[in-house]
Amino acid sequence: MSVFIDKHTKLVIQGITGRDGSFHAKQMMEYGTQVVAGVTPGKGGQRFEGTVPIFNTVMDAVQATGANTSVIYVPPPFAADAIMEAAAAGVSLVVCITEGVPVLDMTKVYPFVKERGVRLIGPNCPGLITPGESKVGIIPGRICTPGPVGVVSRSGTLTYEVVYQLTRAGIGQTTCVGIGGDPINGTNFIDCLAAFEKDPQTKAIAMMGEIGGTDEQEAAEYVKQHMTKPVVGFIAGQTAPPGRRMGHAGAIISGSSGTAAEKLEAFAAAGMGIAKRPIDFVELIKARL
Amino acid sequence: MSVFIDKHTKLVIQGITGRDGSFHAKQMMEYGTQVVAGVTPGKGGQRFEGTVPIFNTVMDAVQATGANTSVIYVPPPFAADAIMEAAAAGVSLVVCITEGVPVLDMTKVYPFVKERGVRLIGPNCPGLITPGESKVGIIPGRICTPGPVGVVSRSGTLTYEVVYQLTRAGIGQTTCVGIGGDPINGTNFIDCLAAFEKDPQTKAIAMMGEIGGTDEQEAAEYVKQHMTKPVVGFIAGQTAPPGRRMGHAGAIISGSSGTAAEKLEAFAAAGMGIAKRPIDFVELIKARL
Amino acid sequence: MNLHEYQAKEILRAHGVHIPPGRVATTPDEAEAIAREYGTAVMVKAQVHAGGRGKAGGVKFCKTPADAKEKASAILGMSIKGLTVEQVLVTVAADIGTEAYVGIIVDRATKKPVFMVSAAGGIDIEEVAATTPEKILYVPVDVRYGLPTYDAMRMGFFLYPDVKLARGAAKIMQQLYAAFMASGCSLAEINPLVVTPQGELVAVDGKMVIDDNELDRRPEIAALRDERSEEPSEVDARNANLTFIKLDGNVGCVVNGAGLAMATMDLVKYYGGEPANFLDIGGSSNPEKVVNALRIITADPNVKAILFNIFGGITRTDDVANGIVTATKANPLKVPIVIRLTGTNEEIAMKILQENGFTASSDMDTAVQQAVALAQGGK
Amino acid sequence: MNLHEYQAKEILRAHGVHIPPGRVATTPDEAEAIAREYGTAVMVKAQVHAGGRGKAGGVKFCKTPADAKEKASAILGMSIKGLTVEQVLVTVAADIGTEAYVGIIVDRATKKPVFMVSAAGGIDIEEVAATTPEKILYVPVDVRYGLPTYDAMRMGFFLYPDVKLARGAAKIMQQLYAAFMASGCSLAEINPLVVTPQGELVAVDGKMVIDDNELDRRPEIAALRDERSEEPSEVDARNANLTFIKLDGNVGCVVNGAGLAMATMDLVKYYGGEPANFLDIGGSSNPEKVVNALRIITADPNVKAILFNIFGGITRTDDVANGIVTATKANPLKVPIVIRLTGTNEEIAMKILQENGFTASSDMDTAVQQAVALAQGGK
Repeated sequence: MSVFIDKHTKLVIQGITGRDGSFHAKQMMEYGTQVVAGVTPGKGGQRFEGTVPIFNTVMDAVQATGANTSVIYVPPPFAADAIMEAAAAGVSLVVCITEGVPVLDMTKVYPFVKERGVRLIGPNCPGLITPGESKVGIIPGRICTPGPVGVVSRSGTLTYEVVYQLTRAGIGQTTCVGIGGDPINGTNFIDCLAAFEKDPQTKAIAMMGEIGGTDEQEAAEYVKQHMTKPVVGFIAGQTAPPGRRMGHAGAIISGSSGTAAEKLEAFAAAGMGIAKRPIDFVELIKARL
Repeated sequence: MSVFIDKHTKLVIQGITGRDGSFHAKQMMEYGTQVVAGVTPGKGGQRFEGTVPIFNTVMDAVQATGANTSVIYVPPPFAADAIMEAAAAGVSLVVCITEGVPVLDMTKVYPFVKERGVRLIGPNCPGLITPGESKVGIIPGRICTPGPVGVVSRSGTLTYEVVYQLTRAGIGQTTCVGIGGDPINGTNFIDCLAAFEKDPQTKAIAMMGEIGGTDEQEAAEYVKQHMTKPVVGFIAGQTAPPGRRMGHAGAIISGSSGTAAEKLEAFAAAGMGIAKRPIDFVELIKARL
Repeated sequence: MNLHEYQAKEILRAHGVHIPPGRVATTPDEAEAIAREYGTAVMVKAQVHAGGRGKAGGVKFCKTPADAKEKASAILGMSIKGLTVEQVLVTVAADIGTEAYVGIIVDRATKKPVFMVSAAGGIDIEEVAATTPEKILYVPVDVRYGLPTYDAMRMGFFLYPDVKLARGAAKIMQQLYAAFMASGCSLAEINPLVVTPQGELVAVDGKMVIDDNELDRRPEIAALRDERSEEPSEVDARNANLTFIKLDGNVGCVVNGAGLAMATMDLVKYYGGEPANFLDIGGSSNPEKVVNALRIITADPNVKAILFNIFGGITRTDDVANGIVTATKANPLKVPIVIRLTGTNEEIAMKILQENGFTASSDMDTAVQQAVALAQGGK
Repeated sequence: MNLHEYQAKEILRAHGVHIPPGRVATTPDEAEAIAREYGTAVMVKAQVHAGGRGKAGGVKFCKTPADAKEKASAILGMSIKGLTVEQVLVTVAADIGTEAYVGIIVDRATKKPVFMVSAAGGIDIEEVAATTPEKILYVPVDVRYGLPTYDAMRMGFFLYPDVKLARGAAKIMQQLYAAFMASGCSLAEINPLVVTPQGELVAVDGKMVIDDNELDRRPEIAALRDERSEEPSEVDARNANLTFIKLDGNVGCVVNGAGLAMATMDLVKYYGGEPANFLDIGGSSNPEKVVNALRIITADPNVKAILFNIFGGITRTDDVANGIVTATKANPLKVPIVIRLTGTNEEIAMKILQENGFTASSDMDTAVQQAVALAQGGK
């Protein structure tokens, strides 16, 4: 079992012939993801790597191949349109890898996908992976291994770091989800926690937050109210100065709100395990399995 | 019993101090409608006719009085905003009397009210009346009388004509609804037919359509599929030339579509009674009660 | 309100659509001068609010300025579907490779603006819809989001397999949509949208219909109204705030409310007569409207009898009665009049009419039958 | 990206907001000339990206042109929160009746732009929010519908009981919203919005923060960037496509990925050190980025040790290793370096580093502890 994607996921890749899209398309295919279609306007009718059919539009791709999930590798100015195109074409999951999507675009995209009941992950995220079944996005497959831990994170390489530590310690994962570091994204911690709670294979959850916003606080409240499974949390950015955007558009302390301290306090109040260092996840999770 | 409004309806009147608004406010109050509030920006704190409190915004009015229905008598350029204001303020029924609302405004208003689950009747409609209980709009109260017939119509004075004939013949009405003569309106025939079907007091329905669009055809299909109660229909505009707007923005035959002939055919195919003249409703309804 | 081709094209051009240069001429000499200025072959096109201008001989290709003058001379003053051609558009003739159709209407069923596009352009889209519906792609637009690029591209690819042309067409869709929304249209179309042999996208004909309800807030669009190209009695009625449509019968109808007005016309027909018009005096009971209504109706020599059908709700029937008395005192009627009044202040109205020598009934069917009989010379 | 007050005001003015006349001066003489031209009392206001300009003495009222010259002379060159004042805005001083606050931010919780308005203007809104939250009205805007008039009026009435002022304020809300959307803002505010004793609404101060992700598609806004008012090393980093924030510690950090970069800084602190910076080289593994990163970090004299922490996913660690070798060959390091590399092509990277005399580990905690010790002069 797993959340959001599994071996039945049929993927269409938007921007499959671009630099990033083609690189990761190959990675995903090698990993075993069912890549059923690609989209690049004007290259409809061609094939990627001689096998995957390319279409001019997502609608064409979905109609011809039955793709149910899309992943997006198009430049930032086109990402919002690409998300809406996928949602309108009828896939049920859209994963947007693109970094640098203007936040005002997202204020329009968000209700668009919501009113269609489509799940959006990202933008500005590494995607997700269900080890041994399917990967959608850019998370390196070899650092993951199947197992009982659900991983959810706002960051990319930090996730890799933690997953790598878990895997090295022999602790596998059900699904790892990178929800992205932007102020407005399609899927938040609570969505993932709820999905992990429902997934019978997931026995514990590792959650990596950051400074900025209140998602982690709300997630902590959710853990307190609704979760029966143990959750271990971490917050990056304890040394970040207020008012400065720490790389991620969403990682910014506004005034006195969004600090690591208040998030960690919320975690503690929810009875969550708290990892002070990434490496701490190993022992904390192990103790809870 | 009745549909949409009854003696518990608590009404706020938008544009209560305007020429039309103040005239009809008095008419509705005389009829017995619970007029609990009026709205005119800048006149908040005053009282209409010494009794009804006036507010600057619909939100203020709803919060202070618990109004659950709004009726709108504001000039056309402000009507779309007034409808959205009412829907956002939390009433469940909005009746827009205003004629001349640009149809592109309605393409925006329609999804706005839909996503809030608010029923809009109109625009460009005479409103509705539940004889003996409540009237919201401009239908003359004295031509109606309580009884078993549900009346629904795209027109104003034609409705009065038919209701007047029914009343003179001793046939009363549960509720009379004027849905309005514009190409895009909030409530259509089917909505009203469904409501009448559910209303235990309604025993038969009189339905007055017009040329233009396909609402009557879809209503006929609905009658065929879902209605157990008898429906008698009439179509105005049999002599109208194609391509000309017959007063109502919606009453226009486009190409060969929207003619009276095709609508009457649909009525016949649905097994509905067909009134060739307004007066024919009397005998046709009588035969079906 | 219909716009002329040249007006629609100016709006489209302002929104970035590529349109061949063109200007309006009202005389053959002007047409010649414009053709000379362009220094190339031109089209001379009648500017009237009627379809089928080409078939009627109102659209001509002209190789030379002299040719343009001659053709303009033939077209100006010509009558197309009863409308006199007062002006022609002289426009550079485009080389035509392929022709497509691109249009938007406000669709009642989806309650949205809907694009219709077809590679079968240059001809009547209703014909395409009726005979080869698969050649039309319909794309509704949610105005809350506008026309997204992906939908514009989908239409572009439906028209042209080539990605460059598809992108160009997608851009034109967005320009057309912007023009449609900014002008308060109920219809806007480019037909044909031409690909020249050089691979350029050019709008060769354009059409726009404006929602009358938009005109108050768009004075710049309202100013485009060309009253010369409309039925004079309808212009007169509109200026008097009446809704009036001239028809061919002989029973002049004055009614309050559009639905009742149509039902009254239908009843005239039902009893064997022919209505001379649709006329709605609306909800207000201003006697002045009645005076104007009578003036406009009696100006039609076909009218042999006048029928009033007034259901007083908001409309006060005594106001209508006073209007009838005032109007007929100033201009005595030359045709018989039948009056049906009921509703608000009915008794007062009846009294006013009787005191002034009119009779009136309160029954619609009786009144219509009388009027039909009178128009047919009987009684 | 922050705009200066004068830039924000120009944008607001272009959207119709009433703003007192004003121009920028870079010398006292210019300030005097502008004040003379206006012929009335002016304000001289430091243009720096820092709050609390007034308290710092950067905003002065000047009765005469000579006064303006004198005050400008004092303000120009002044340092406010570490930023040197390079220019002042000389603007007509408004008569102030009442002061209100009007602002919009993109709100993460509602995922919408949200208006905040308060009649308690002229002071820090965060202070109002903390002490008297009931004095602030929050109104989220659904961008699909824009700011409806009724919501604008609701805010207008919240600020002013008088309907004329409420309407005026509502109009300003719509202008501010239009400016916010058209400029790609993440924040826009007018504080104070002043009602003059004559009853006019005037925006006396304006602020805008632009979403950096909007700059590519808004070159006219991007052109407003004032690099003189930023930390030079950060400007340098941005131009090298690096995300860099200078801090006060002594351990220079080079990391790929924002989350890992923050976690690395936190770990430095955890082990008793102080990070000298945040630096994310991003996902691409261009050796040039590594070269630039080293150049920028080593330019800071506080840096006593350099820490690389690279988790190779997309980033190829051999590229990073090559970058380190290239950079240090060209400019030998004067401080110790600790390298942690793992992931894609780790073995190749290790080999490259060893061949060039570097050591590297694959464990994050070990590397951080080493770097902290080195920066503290130990080992």
